[in-house]
Amino acid sequence: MILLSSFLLKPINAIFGNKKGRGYFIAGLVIVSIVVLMAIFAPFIAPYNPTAITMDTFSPPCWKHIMGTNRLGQDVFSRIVWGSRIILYVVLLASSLSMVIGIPSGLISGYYGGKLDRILSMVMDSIYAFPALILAIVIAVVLGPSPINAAVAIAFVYVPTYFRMVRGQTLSLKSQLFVEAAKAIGARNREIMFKYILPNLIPTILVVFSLSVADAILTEAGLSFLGLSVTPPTPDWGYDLRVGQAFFLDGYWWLAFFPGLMIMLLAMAFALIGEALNERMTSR
Amino acid sequence: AQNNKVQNKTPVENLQKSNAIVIGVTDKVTDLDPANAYDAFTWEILENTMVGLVKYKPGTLKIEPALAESWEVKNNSTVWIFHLRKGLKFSDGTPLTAKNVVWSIERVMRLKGDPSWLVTDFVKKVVAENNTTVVFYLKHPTSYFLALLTTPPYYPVNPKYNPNKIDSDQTAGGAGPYKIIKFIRGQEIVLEANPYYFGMKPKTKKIIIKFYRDATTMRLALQNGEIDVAWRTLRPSDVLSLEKSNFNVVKVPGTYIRYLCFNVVKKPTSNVLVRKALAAAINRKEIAEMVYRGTVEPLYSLIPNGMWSHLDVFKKYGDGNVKLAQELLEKAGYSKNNPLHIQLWYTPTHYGDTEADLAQMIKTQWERTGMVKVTLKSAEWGTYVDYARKGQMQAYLLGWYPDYLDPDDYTTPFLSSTANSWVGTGFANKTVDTLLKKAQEIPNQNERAKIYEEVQKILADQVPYVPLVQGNLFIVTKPNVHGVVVGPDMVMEYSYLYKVS
Amino acid sequence: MSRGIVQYIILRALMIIPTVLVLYTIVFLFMRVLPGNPILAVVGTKNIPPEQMKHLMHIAGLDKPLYVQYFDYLWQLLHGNFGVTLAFPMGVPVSDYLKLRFPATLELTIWSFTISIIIGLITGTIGAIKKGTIVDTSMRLYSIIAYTLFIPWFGMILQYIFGVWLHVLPTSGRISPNVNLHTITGLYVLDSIITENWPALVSSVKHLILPSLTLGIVLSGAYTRIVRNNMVEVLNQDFIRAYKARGVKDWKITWYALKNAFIPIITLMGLQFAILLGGAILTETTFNWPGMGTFIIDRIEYRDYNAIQGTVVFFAFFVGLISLIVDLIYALLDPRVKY
Amino acid sequence: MELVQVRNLKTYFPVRIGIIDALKRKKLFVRAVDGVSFSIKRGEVFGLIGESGCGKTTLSRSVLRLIEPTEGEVIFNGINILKLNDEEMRKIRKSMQIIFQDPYSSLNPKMKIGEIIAHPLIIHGMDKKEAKEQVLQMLGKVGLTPEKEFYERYPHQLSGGQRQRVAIARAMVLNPEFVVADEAVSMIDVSMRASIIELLEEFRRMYNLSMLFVTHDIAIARLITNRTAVMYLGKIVELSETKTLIDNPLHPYSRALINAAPTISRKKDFKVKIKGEVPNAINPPEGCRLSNRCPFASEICKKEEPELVEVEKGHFVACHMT
Amino acid sequence: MLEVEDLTVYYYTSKGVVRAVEGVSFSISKREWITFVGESGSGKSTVAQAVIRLVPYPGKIQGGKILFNGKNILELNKKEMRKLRGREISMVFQDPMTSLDPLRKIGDQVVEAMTEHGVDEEEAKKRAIKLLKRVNIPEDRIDYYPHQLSGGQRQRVAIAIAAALEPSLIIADEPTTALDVIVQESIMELLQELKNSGTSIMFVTHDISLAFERSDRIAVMYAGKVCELGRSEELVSNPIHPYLKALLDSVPDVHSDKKVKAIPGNPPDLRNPPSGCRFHPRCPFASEICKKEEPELVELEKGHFVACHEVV
Ligand SMILES: Nc1ncnc2c1ncn2[C@@H]1O[C@H](COP(=O)(O)OP(=O)(O)OP(=O)(O)O)[C@@H](O)[C@H]1O
Ligand SMILES: Nc1ncnc2c1ncn2[C@@H]1O[C@H](COP(=O)(O)OP(=O)(O)OP(=O)(O)O)[C@@H](O)[C@H]1O
Ligand SMILES: [Mg+2]
Ligand SMILES: [Mg+2]
Repeated sequence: MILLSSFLLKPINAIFGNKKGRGYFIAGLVIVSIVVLMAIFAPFIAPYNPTAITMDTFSPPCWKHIMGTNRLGQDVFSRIVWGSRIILYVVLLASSLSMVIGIPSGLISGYYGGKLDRILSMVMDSIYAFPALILAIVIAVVLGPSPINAAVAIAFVYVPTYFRMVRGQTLSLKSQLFVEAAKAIGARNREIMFKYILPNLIPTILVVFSLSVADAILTEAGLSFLGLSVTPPTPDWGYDLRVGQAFFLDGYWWLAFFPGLMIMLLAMAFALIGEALNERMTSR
Repeated sequence: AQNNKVQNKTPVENLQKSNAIVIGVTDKVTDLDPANAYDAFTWEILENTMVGLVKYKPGTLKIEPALAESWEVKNNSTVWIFHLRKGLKFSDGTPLTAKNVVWSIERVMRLKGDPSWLVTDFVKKVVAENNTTVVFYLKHPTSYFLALLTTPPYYPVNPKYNPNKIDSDQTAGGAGPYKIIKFIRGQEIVLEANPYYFGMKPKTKKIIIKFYRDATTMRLALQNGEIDVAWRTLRPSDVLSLEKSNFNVVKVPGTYIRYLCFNVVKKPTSNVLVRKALAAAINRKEIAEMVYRGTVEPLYSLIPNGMWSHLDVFKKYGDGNVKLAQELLEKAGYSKNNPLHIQLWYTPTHYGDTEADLAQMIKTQWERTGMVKVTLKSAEWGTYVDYARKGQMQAYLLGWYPDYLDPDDYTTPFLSSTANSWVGTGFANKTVDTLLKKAQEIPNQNERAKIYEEVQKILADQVPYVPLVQGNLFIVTKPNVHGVVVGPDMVMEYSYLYKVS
Repeated sequence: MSRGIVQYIILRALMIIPTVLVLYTIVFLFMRVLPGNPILAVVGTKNIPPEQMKHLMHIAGLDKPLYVQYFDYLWQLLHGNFGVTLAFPMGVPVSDYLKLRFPATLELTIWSFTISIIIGLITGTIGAIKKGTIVDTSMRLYSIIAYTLFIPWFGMILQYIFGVWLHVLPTSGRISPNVNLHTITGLYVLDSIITENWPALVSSVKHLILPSLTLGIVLSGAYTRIVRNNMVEVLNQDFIRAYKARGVKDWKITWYALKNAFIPIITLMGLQFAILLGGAILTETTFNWPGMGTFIIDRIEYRDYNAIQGTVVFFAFFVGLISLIVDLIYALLDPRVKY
Repeated sequence: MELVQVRNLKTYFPVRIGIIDALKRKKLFVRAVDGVSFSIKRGEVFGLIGESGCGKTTLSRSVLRLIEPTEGEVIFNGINILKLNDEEMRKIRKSMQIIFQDPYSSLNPKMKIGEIIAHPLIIHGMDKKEAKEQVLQMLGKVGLTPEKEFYERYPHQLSGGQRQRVAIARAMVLNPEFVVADEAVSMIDVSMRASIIELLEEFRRMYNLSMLFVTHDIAIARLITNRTAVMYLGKIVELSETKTLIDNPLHPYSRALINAAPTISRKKDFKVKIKGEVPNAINPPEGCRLSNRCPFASEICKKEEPELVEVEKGHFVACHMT
Repeated sequence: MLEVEDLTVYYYTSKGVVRAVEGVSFSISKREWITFVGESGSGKSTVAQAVIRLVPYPGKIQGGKILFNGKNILELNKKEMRKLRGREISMVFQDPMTSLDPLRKIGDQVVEAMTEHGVDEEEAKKRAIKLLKRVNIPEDRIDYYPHQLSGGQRQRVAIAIAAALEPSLIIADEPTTALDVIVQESIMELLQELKNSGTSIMFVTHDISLAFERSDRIAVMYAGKVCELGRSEELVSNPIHPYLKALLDSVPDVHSDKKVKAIPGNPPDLRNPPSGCRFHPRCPFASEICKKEEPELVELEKGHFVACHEVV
């Protein structure tokens, strides 16, 4: 961890110096790294098989099971550790998908304008204005519960976020003098888009990415809370929270508490990173 | 003790409360028209607000007169003649005659709603001889026709019901012990005693039924004092913990069964050895214990415990008999290195939250043989049923609520090759077909019992289905609520409920 | 001028149509591509003869080619008709459900919205005024934490604290079943005030507290953030310093700054409202609130095409309407807007 | 020998209107440039002065076809560039360049200085190594030394004056024949302006460049331009040798403009008062566009638009009163 | 009337302390127009803002005295300061586009400037109309919003507000930089009128020609310090400080054919200003002492102050 942090601090200092937002960034990064490491090294970290049904049910947190066990005698901590894989997988896949679609279409739409732009904007705005969770639920239900389908459903509702951001920025960058300068030296449209406009979008894309990942985590959790993301026994935070919620009132608080806490922490971590990047960008 | 706080709020609230009992349910009232209603809880509402020619004696399987005082059977059980009581009235005071009975039944036949087959499959014609006599002419001899008559499609409905259309929100009801005075979909239904009811006056004048989305909120509501009775369906764990904390828990054996289906046409479950092995690997006791927390009973046949002709035919495979399962799988050509790959399907919401746990449990049990690799799959109800009908699933979980209480309803729909297409196992067996047909026609119960026993043995040999558990019903009430009566048809009779203050 | 406004409203309202069309099309396409249908959900595991299945499919209109179904429904929509339910029960106008469920959602969202705006304005303004101090930092942390709270989890904790532990607030439903309320608008609080039914008022307000607090707090995070950032920006502007240079009182300056900062927030409010509706689904499930969210989830289980399409279209209309209202408020508040 | 000839050039911008007007298909235009003709000789610096919003920038961009003009001709080296297709236009851009007013937004913040200057060369077919060599030379010429160090820097690491030098280097590296400088010094700090002007002057001399020099500061126009045109609301109102124009302005607007310019060299004695401010270019006044502000305006001014006529040799004025 | 002694203002930025103004002293008497000139970043605005105690975050008035009619402004409490602002000293900002509240009618803003200082509503309204007339804004514009006015008109409204209570001092920080010359001319004239009617003007600009035209005295600032101060004709005809000389050489003039010469080098970074005389790295006459010792502002002739080792 010390090694890792010294390795990470260099670039952070390069970006943030001793500016504000650095603390947010580091806090966010630490949580995200922990969860990512958890996901990568799940087999080594998790003390038990997360799906094994045992007779040791409803054990409260203790040394043997630091987060207790659930109704089927599965170790909650092990499920949390393995569950990080699913949520990261779904959310990152979804965000990448929506970026892959949203960014180029926003760029082209904003740069060329015209009819295509108007139609695309209308479709994207319609989806954007609609409650994302509802749409994601409808899509996820129809496609059936699986991580990939959940990712598709989430990706679908986040495409407009990227599209709108990229389109808006493209429009404003398009009117910047350096783009006109590029035209004046005879650069082609493709060159202007990818050499002059896109690099300038990257900081904003990063911010939107972190914030929308934070959001997508909650959407994913919402889907899996409604049982639309994975099929058991695959460990999954949202689903475990939902099942655990039923036992909350019996005093088995650890079943739902820990998954919910993890969802919040992970979403918060990305939000912190996004906030820090945003602050860094706006305070020039 | 906590409840008192809420109860003793204002005198007005208290007064209202003693005259009314609030029941919480997680089911829905789908359709108040008996021509279309076809689910257990809606039938409960219909059976409390309407009544047929005959009914079950409360809490038993015995059929007793209701609107009809007496009846005769003729022509090898194909002609049934019923004599109505005099001076019958609907709950709004409209007189009820044989004509109303015929009109209602013909309406069901005409409208072709979901449960209409309960009439159309059996009744050729129904006639009102005079104001008090109704005659049924059946298509074929039906020994269990009285059981059919207890179901809502045979109930006379108020003439206010739309004659040509399904009338889902019609609250005019029939001639049962209660009438509906308020119905808000998804929120509540309020019943009030019917002053014109011919039978016993209800003990509590007003029944309010509140609908909950899930068991947890319903349970919270009970603990919070918002409802007096938590009825269908609390989670097993909720029942256990409520029992510990001062609530009354009433347990009633149910006639509701859960079972596993195999596709007998498609590989690998087309191999009977595989089916037998998987059946042997299942440990019902463990399921009842771990998944249902002891609130259900293991079931070893499709015909439920306690019904005549029931045989524990699946006991021969044992419970969690890993050894036998391994032997059978080896015989079928599988081994540890060449395991059987199988997909087990379930539907996540239709059978409640425990369904996923049930699937996980079965997966674990099968994999204990070391020779099976199970992939769990799930689909929402609408899709699940489609997959089932098309025979697209290998192994899948279903449940059965009886339409009428007769062994026939637990065998024919599953095993008769002409009647079981809905379930999608592809099971067809000539011997079974003839046996079932015969059992429908002969009136003698002992003779019929023998036939059903034979059928159950074939079932256990062929294993197209593996019966898992039989449900119990739990009603949790506040300590001051009494008079919970639930029949074997799993319908609660609200008129016996009462509260002491 | 006034004629201008009327024309603007009409034209702006017409712009809702494409939005509705887009969403209807998306949902229609997604729902039909995969197996399963509402009739099967109804029939379920019941032993129903094939002819009757066909008959039911015919009644539901599901035996027609897809494009016919698509345009049929569109045609119905044009007549203000959302179709009838196809499952449990069949044939009830979807609009009946909407009439019943929508006020519940509306009531929940209005309260949550109010709560979130109030919290957001207060925390955001405090943060901006105390920019750079520990107070500001804690407001910003509040904003992030609130924003990332997972509704069912947060709701559950509130339920536990106030419902089970302190036992002071009901944890589910809209009103106590023992209270009779004559509904007029479907908004219980409003109805009980109109009918002067005080027990109903107490009961409905009590039922509202936990769900709307849950949703309101979660959504306030976004407002805190944007109010703070806008306020910081506005407070940095020349005209604020100009006010100071004129000796205008501090509280007045804060008020003027807030007014200016509020303008971009209005736009956010429109979008926030959509998020609010999304959050309402989870809130409704957690608190057994009989609104649109729980309705659509119930209907999805049966794949009740018409009900789902109807709900989505209705939501799209509603969201469009909200954004229209937001635009109008914007135009009214900001003298710079031309229409 | 004329390098650039502009004939009756018009550039209109559609006005963004409310959706109501848009649906009524009511179309409004800003007539930013409304029929302008002039020509620039080889090696000449042609000045363009006028108040904010009078269309200077629009005109200069239209001449380079960075904005598509609505009407008119721009003849460069005998070719009407408004008729060229995309590819031909791209080629001809090599010989016509522009330097913008704002040194902060005219450089891509994500490119190194070296890349910024090299890109035009690479676009026009030079290989990277050769380009780098040229760029280093160019950096030296514009005074950004040490060259190697500046090559690797990013724009935000430079001061405004240095950035403008980069912009000049980018424009000059292609060896253009014609350069447009749009307020090239107005955002530079007072003490730095002189050096930038010197630099431009040097390039002009070395390469016999033609230049269109846009400014609102008459003092600067005097410093660098040979001839100057005064623009008002999209039209040229006066055009002449710069010195003649300043010493003997004929148009009332030019007079007001020149008189308003602050000066140290003499105390102002009289003022030609021009009331009010520039009206918007969507509905310019009828007749002479200055008629509503001009103290000398008579009836005819409100009706007829004056033509640009040569009153002395090389001195053109558009005014009924002179 | 106003005496500033040894004013020092620092900005505490995250990248270091910017010593924006250090040891600046000057005075303004009644009916006087004093202009501060200097290149960008020399601290002109900071001085101006300090006088009305509106140095923006993260700036802090580090030391010195600002005596207004004998009272030290820096020692006033919030309420007293508020009363002073607008009534005794008021300010006009650089950008007319942003210095008026876009959401309120200009009339209301003018009226408010008066009612906040105790003038009753009716009276204030009457005076507002007069004021607007005086700055050449037609009466009917009183209900306009700022965006409906042109830049020059807005700046005039800002001046009207500043002049509303007839303060003794109006600070105008580059009020014309964003405007065209013709409009600039009219604004300058307006300020001149105000001066003629008894108000002192503290004017800030970077345009030495503009400074020369109307001011009584000019203070030339370089890197946070005043390097030369005196009557305007005197300064232009007889500049003494090398910086002022260079500055005058570097600006072109409409009516002369003089060649311009750039000042070599770059303005210093005020986080880390040069030692000794801050101009020495760019000064052609700099000697050893200039690198070490800071020159004092001394009165060379009557009313002509210079801070330079070489000339003293
Ligand atoms: N892209 C555009 N769309 C619409 N109108 C425009 C556009 N560009 C400029 N205009 C308008 O055209 C007119 C002339 O603008 P232009 O920028 O050419 O003036 P300018 O003389 O360069 O002014 P400045 O001195 O402020 O740079 C102005 O009224 C301006 O508002
Ligand atoms: N808010 C601030 N934060 C940090 N540094 C500042 C701030 N305002 C001004 N400075 C710094 O203080 C110094 C003096 O600035 P000031 O604005 O007084 O200069 P100026 O002479 O008015 O310049 P200009 O002509 O550009 O307006 C500059 O170096 C500037 O960078
Ligand atoms: Mg311009
Ligand atoms: Mg300044």
